[in-house]
This record gives sequence, C-alpha cells and structure tokens, in this order.
Amino acid sequence: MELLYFAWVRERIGTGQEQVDPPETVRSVADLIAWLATLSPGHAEAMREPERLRAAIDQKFVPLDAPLGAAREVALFPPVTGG
Amino acid sequence: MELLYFAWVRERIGTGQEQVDPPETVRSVADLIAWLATLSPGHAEAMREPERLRAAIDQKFVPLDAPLGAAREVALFPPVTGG
Amino acid sequence: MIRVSVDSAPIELAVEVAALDEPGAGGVATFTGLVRADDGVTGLELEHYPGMTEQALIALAETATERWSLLGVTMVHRVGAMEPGDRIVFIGTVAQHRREALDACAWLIDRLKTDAPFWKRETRGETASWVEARASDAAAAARWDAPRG
Amino acid sequence: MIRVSVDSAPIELAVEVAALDEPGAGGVATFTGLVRADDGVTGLELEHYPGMTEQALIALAETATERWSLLGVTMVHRVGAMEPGDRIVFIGTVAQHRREALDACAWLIDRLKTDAPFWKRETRGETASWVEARASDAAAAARWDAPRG
Repeated sequence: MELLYFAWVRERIGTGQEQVDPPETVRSVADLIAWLATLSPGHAEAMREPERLRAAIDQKFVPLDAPLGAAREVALFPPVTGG
Repeated sequence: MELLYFAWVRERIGTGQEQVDPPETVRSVADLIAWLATLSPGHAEAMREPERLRAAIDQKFVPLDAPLGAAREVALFPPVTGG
Repeated sequence: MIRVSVDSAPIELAVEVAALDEPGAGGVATFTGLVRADDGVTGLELEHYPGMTEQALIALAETATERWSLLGVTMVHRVGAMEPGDRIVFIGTVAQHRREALDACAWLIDRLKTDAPFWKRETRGETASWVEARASDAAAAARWDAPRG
Repeated sequence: MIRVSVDSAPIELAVEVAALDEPGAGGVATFTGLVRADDGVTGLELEHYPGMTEQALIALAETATERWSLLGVTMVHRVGAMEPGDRIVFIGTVAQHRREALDACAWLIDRLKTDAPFWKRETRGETASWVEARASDAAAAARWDAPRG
C-alpha cells in the first residue's frame, strides 16, 4: 500500500511517501492511523490527534472510518486550506 | 424648464431636448405629461401611456406623482434597460 | 478607489482588470456583460443620459463601498453601436475577503440594471426595436433589500 | 469548455480572462484570490496533491457546468512559493445570463476551499506555520446545499 503525507503530517513523519504493509487487523483508515503511530516517534507525533487528520483513498476524500478495501494509494493530511 | 427625452420617447417626439414653459396648473410630473400630450401629435403619441414612462428631475429618478417644484431639468423616458 | 466610465470605445478587459490592483486586497470579483447573438440580434445601440449616468454609477459604487467595505470598485459601461460578442459592461470589486467582493459585484450589476439611465435598442437585420425592461431585473435588484437568510 | 490548471507560474489575468470568450455568452464572472500582506505575512507556500488536485477541480467545474448550464469554466490555482499581492487562484465562469455566471463563480470558490487538496503555509519573517482550516469556509460551502430562499 502506498502512503502519501501532506503539509504538517509530511513534515512530522519526515517523508511525503512510503510503502507499508499493515497487518490484516488494519481494516479502516482509523486502524491505519493507529498502526502508523507505532512505527516511529515521527509517525506517532503526526498521528497523535486523529481528529485533526483527513484522508483520501485512491485520490477521493473519505471519512476516517472508511474501510481500506483494495486501496492502492492512501493519503493522510490536515484539513485543506486552498483558494 | 428644460426637457430631455430618451429612447422611444425621444423618437416619437422627434427631438431629445426642448425648452417649455408650462402653465401654473402643471404641478407634478404627471401633470406635465398630460400637458405635453397636447403640444403635437408626436408628443401625444409619446405620452399616450403614462404608465410606461419614467422620470428624473435634475438627474434624480422620481415617481410620476412627484412635484416639479423648482425643477430646472426634467427627463422622460421608458424604464431603463442597461447592463 | 472608485472608477466609473461611460464610453463608446470598446472595453479593454486587461486594462480594467489591471486597474483593480489595490494594496491589502484578498479578493477581486468581476462581471462582464456581453451582447448576445441569440434571437437573431445583429446589432445593439446603447443610449444613455449624459451626466445622470455617471452620477448614478458613482452613487452605486459609493453605496457598495460602504456596505461591503470595498477597497476598490470599477464600473465601465459602453454606449453607442455594438455587435454581438462585444462587451457592454464591466464591474470589478476589490475587498479583503472573497464574500464581500463577490456579493458587492453581484449587487452592483443587479442595481445597475434598474438604477442607471441606459436604454438598449436591438437590431435584427433591417428592424430595430427598443428592449423592454424585464420584471426579473426589478426582482433581482429587490432581493438585496430583503432580510438575509 | 472546461479549463483547469495547477501551476507554479504566476497567474496572468489578461490571458485567463481572454480565454473565457465563448460564442453565445451573455455574462462572464471571475474571482481572483490574492495573498494578503496583513498579519505580518511575508510569504506563502502552497502545497497540493498532484493528480487528485486536478481531478477535484475538474469535478467541481463539471458539477457547476451542469447545475448552472455554463458555457465555459476556468479554474487556475497557483502552487509553490508566493509573495503578498500575488494571485493564488482564478475562477472564471461563462453563461448566457448573469445570474448563472455569478452564482457558479461564487459556488466554485466556496467549494474549492473545502474540496480541493491544497495546503497553505504562511511565513512571517523567520517563522513558518501551516494555515488552519476555518469553520467559516465549511459554512460557506454548506450554505449552497441549503434550500434556496
């Protein structure tokens, strides 16, 4: 599964992109966030407040309780601030 | 008193501007319209349907029952259609 | 800054838009009205009331500036003979925030339609006819006076 | 015609506005968002999600085209490093009638704020901070879904 990070999520983790292979128990975006928090201090810091995170699966916004399903690309980021 | 006419009012009367000296009984814009209708066939045609006319006194829109007061310039025209 | 112009020369969008630069601006909204070619219209003639027209546009620009705290307003209206595709009117508003610029721009074009002394005559081939005022324009201008939802 | 662009080059208003020419158009509305210099901001950096951004803008443009029968839509968003006064975003809509162009333009900028993956980082001298999303933007986007008055 390819993960993308943007804005302060990217900065805290220290990379904008990584490949991960989460265990089968990781079924939703929220599960993924909780699992990622265990990977490194940077990941833990980025995932510390899930309510401040937003997600997209295969380039579509999804709620955090969305199932990962057959997701190829999952992105995690703060609420958007364009325009 | 200087009168200005625009659009089809101007066309029917045959001029865009004229000086008039209405009698003292002409006190409102509506009075003026009724009086103008007696001046010529062109005036009569232009003033035939007062409800289709709009007016300005000294370059401010006024309702047809507005008093002429010390008006220097009175304009008669159809509803505006700019923009 | 308020800028008002009534002119028979074509409206140059790039010039008008560039003139909207104001320090502190966060949003710029514009509206451009064009002569439509539909209904078989081949030409349009715009008549106006010199002197009163400029006053009416300035009054609208001043009211909008106050109501929406605008940093700048431009109102340009073309008069005389035009062809389908030509620009008739250009409105530009500048504000700190987008909502003020957008609302003021929409208000100005709605009110210009009912409050400024312009008259349109359309040509269709050999026939010319004065355009009738539309009730929908009066309604569009009036809705700004209604209580906001 | 729908035109969407996400680019680090400055937004050229004259070019964007000229590209909005569409046969049959009666009204063109535009909105331009600028980097404000207030609050001591000295620079702005725009990050985005390449691929998803363009998809999100195209989806918004298509929805607006259908809802307001638009003849044309342009959405241009700048990314990368900017300075106060620079243009961040340009929205242009073309319709037969003014109301459609104006409403669609306002809707597009409201929805772009909540539906497109951009993130702003402001610089104030030596300090940089990510801009927090504002509840007012979510409210502005949501008001379009409410029943109309």
